[in-house]
Amino acid sequence: MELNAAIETRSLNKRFGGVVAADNVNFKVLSGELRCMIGPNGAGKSTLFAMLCGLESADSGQIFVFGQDVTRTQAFKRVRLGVGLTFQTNRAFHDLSVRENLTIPRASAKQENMEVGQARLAFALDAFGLDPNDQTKAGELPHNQLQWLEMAMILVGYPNLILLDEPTAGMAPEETQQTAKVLKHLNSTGLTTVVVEHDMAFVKDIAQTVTVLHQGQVFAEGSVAEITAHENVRKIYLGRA
Amino acid sequence: MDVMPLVLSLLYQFGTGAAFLFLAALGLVVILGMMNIINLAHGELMMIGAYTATLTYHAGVPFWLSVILSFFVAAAFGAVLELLIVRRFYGRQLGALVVTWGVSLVLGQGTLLFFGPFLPSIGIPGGSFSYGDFSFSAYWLILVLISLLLILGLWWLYNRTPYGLQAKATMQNADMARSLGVRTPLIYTLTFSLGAGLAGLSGALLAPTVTIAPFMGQQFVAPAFITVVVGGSANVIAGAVASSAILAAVKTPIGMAFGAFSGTVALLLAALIIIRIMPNGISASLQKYFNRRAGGAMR
Amino acid sequence: MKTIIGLISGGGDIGRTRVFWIGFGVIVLLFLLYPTQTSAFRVSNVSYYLLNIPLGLGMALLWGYCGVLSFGHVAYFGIAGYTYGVIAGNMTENPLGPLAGVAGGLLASAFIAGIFGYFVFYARVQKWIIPILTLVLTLLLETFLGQTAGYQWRIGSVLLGGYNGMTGIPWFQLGGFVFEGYSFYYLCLFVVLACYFSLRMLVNSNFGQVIVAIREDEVRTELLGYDIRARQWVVFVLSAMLAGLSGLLYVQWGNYITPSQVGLLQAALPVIWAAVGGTTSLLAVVISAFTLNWVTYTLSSQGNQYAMVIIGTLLVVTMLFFPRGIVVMVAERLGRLTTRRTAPSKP
Amino acid sequence: MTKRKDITPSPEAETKTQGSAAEAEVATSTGIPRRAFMTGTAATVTAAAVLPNLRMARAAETGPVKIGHIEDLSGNLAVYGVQKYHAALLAVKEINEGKTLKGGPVGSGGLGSMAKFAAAPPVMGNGDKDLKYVSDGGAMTGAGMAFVEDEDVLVDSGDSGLLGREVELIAPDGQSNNNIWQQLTRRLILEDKVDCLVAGFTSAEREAIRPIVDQHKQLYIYTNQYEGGVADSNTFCTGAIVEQQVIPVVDYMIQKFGPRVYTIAADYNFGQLTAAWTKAFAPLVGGEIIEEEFVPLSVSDFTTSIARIQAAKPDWVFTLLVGSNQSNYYPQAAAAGLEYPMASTVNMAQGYEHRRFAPPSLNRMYNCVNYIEEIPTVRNRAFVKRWYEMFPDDPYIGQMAQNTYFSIHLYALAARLAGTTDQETVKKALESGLTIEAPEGAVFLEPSTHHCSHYIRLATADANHNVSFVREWPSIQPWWLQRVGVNLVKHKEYKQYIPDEDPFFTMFAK
Repeated sequence: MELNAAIETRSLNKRFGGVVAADNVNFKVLSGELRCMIGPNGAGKSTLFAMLCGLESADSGQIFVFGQDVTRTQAFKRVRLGVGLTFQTNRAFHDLSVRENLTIPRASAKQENMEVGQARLAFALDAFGLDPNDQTKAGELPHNQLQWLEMAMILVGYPNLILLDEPTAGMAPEETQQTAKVLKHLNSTGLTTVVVEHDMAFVKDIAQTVTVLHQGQVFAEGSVAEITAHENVRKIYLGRA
Repeated sequence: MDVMPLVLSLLYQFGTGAAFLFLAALGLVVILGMMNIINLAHGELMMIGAYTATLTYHAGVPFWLSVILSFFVAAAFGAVLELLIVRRFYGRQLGALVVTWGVSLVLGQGTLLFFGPFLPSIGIPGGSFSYGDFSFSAYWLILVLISLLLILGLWWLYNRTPYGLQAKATMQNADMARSLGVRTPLIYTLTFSLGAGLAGLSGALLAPTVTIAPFMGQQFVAPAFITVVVGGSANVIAGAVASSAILAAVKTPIGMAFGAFSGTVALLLAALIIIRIMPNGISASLQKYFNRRAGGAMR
Repeated sequence: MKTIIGLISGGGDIGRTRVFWIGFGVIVLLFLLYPTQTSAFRVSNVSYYLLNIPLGLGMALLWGYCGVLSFGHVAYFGIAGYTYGVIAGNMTENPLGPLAGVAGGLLASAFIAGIFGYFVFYARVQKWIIPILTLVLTLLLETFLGQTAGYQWRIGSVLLGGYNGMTGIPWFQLGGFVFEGYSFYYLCLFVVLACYFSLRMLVNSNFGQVIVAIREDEVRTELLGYDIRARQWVVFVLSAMLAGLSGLLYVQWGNYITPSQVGLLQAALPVIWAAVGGTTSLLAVVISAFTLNWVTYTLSSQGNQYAMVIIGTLLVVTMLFFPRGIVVMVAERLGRLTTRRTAPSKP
Repeated sequence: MTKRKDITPSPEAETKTQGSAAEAEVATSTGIPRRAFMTGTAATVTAAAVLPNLRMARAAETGPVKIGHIEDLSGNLAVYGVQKYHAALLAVKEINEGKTLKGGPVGSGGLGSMAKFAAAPPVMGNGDKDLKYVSDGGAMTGAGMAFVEDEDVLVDSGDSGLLGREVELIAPDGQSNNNIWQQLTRRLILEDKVDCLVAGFTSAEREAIRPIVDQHKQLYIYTNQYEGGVADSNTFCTGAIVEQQVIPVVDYMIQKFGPRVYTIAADYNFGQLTAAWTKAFAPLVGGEIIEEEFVPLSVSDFTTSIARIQAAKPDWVFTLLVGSNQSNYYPQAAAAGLEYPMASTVNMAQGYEHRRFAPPSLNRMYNCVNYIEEIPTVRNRAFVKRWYEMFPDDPYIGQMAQNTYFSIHLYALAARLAGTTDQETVKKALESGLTIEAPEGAVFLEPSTHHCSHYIRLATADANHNVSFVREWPSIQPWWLQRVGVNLVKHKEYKQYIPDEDPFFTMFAK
């Protein structure tokens, strides 16, 4: 195992009933990388995320986060290693105020990242136009702000690694661009970022490396150019997108 | 004492114990297991069944006919309950729990005020037969048989009939089912009404063995919930069958050796431990086990 | 001091305006003066309404703020009551006996709740199963206590008493001062106010915000790095101790407890108080617990057979038309009226 | 109340009370710290009670005589409570109509009891000379009732109401809930200030209210049959107790069916204690308890118990089952073909199971009772007739209903004897050796223990649930409390004795 891997999985398997969600997945993201993950619906992207952060347990295989074997570690302990995750469907606390949404994560913030973390948070809040003292209910925010709020929430914990499940879903083009800008900036400060995305324009905009999942397997991996050129990828995925 | 009669007696006790749990849980299997409604008025639905059977029986209706009648009366009551109250609590499990508790208070005390503290009992039909030192009630054997038939019937209903398939689809994803043209409100009403009817049916079936009183339902509530919860919702019917069998298997020998109280305690402790080990119930664990075996075979 | 005031008047409960606090003060004053205006019998009755409030508050904290419904919190009520009876009953010659009984009762309910909570929360049992499991626990306790009628069930010089219950439980005393009659009333009032203010501070603290977050979305909260199991466990134990506190006051009030105190009917009461008042507000539950106890007590001491029908109907109506609780929804309506009226005067 | 040591009264507490010797007595013997009793009300009541000129002190001797009556009119125990309530109504109506049951301070035995007597006197001595021995003369000894049965025992009292005052019954509903029992007791004592409290079905209810009764020195009559042992200066127990019911039936059953007894009992005080009595007594008459099983009150499925009984093969089964859940034992046992004879002290005469359950569930059931509606005596038939004239729709008149009925008449008798309703004086009158002619027969209130002798009958039900009587004991004394040395006339006490305190319960056990 290389020391600078932020995430590494070895032979990860997971089945739901008769459906194979992860089939011998070996997946690695280096520290500081900005990785995109694509694949058709049901390819196993969300399941992989769920297993990475500990919401689902793997049937077999191992998961390492920053060099530590976390295969049997509880989800909240993985978060304390510096992992943040947003969900495919927005899960900010809709009935609580923006202010509360942004104060609740504070007590579990990873203190050694405080300096850089504060800077990242300040940048994101500013770029997203979120006021940390806003008393309006999160559920009353427009959709894009709600998405941004959830991203800001995980930044309050000063993470080293963020996993974003379709962060731009439902956003207007200019909002997507703004998101891309923020993600690229955060990554430039050394924040390892993994994004699941359908929007190929967005992927092309931000990604250095792209992983393609298909039927629970890592189907292909490479630069944006390589992947877009890949014959089979076009067939299974891009052709339909 | 010969061993054979003792073994037979234990088997008989096991069968009746399991049948009791299964019958107590029968309506709840549908309402809690499938619809996810925590129905604390379950006992009162059984009480309605038992009251219907008792009143019609004493009015001269043959026993088995009065049992069937009580299914329909309880089902009709269930439909009304669903339309008026339960309907507004889908997806709000704890709300449903509290509101059904309120319903059960009103039904219990209301029955007391209306019918008084007791109804005359129904004599247990069927005679008894003996083997060795032990004698057995024929009626309980009939109940075991009926339980088996009901299991088969439920399985058939939910796997082989259009209603069953539509109901399964609705419970799993109501929006999707609606978009496929299923009339989901009707399905909800029908399913709740079926659950209520089954509760009434088991209330009527158990009526000869219990005192017919307004609060008679309370004695079934705890066993029913334990059976369904231990069974789990991955496959409710199989789960309820497995859990009533396991719980009866724990209760019978301990109760025989140390008395009824120890048997009850053993049952409750077994339930707690099973839930600690298998938070999603026996059926989920069984399913997982079979999946893993199936997965192993495929590889 | 400022932080304490800030915590008390934070956004975790209804009632934050000056008018509210003045009204609150007036009501507390009325309660303080009440014994001078009425008979010992009435004062004893009001003590009873008051002593149930901590149990309701525990239910509000656990259910309303943390989203975990326990249908068997009376188990901890009973455990504390019985433990107090055993300890204080064995130490009648020692003036510290009742104090030891109180400590023992609270510890016992915390201990049992701790073990049970460990089983439930650390197994990540599905949320809807918890009410059923707690109900099973309290029924188990009732069955156990009910069969302790035999004389082998003697702890020291105190008989558990089975279904007949435990009798002759001593009053609470501090030093040489015995709390009974009027002084017991003031003890109850003090305990209720202390519980209410401490809980208001708790729900406005960071811990309180996190438990609300757990209620809103367990997974999201866990993925913000919080061990939700530990926090749910802490809240569970805390609310069990509140229930225990009510149990302690109860046995001191009537000098008596029976297994039916942990039975099915009693188990439902705190849930009803919380649901009718509105689970998401401590004050609402205080009000509804007091009022409902008053109503049922008055109905029942007139020998009214319809008490249960009335309570049941009230519960159904509340759940149908006031899903967030009568007191909470009325308070919101009032709040809207007052803000509308005061809004123009603000710049 | 259990054995407790008490706190020595502190001096400042002493000064607070208005010097009441009686109160110190209460405190030292109840075990509740004495300061506990010093509410203002308690102190005044006690002070009034010990004043010599109490008739003057009590200005309230006008207006109606208030009898407080708590029974369960709803909830699980309503089937018994409603009967008792009706009994109280009937008794109060009769008192107000100037009627009373015969009786008075005539001592044990009453108007008559079953006796053996010589039909003709023996001749003393040989001829008329030597009086040293009794001759073999006289006729065979006969047995029979030593009195001519009266047409009715209800006679004119010569009083209008009670002491010229009307009797008022205040009867709230206990709702089968012990908390409510406590509330109602406080209300009746403190708000309504009743002159006499008649209340209680289960022992749990009695034990719930007894501390309150003692705190306020309220005259209290408990009319239920129960496990025995209450020695309380304020409490009078008019129901039959274990030594009056269990011992006769166990004796009879062992002689008739054999020595091997299986006890199945409700798992609470009553069941536990009655089982303990059975266990202690059976060896004395050659019996043996082969197994004891205690069943929680919530259990209603008896399959396992039935199998255990079959495995144990007893000669007869002693069923001490209580409550509606446990009544299911009888039909279940009958359906399972269990044909052992059964004995009990609680069924039929209380909850009329032989009328409620389809025959032959209670076939071969032997029940030892002090009253059952089917008693064929003239006085009982008259009582039953009076009852159904007033309550034509009632299903049954139970044992406890009869107890409540005669207890209220007994109270009236005592109050007339005392000439006042002052509670302390009436208590003393009740301790004067009163007999009352109840529908069951003569009942004697034994002064030293505050319990009653009863006319005990062994009733049995056949396959069609017809009741017949197989044996009668015209007067069985409550003797156990005397055995352990209770004398409430001389020494005030406020506790319940338990079998543990008497070696009797282990003496003969093997």
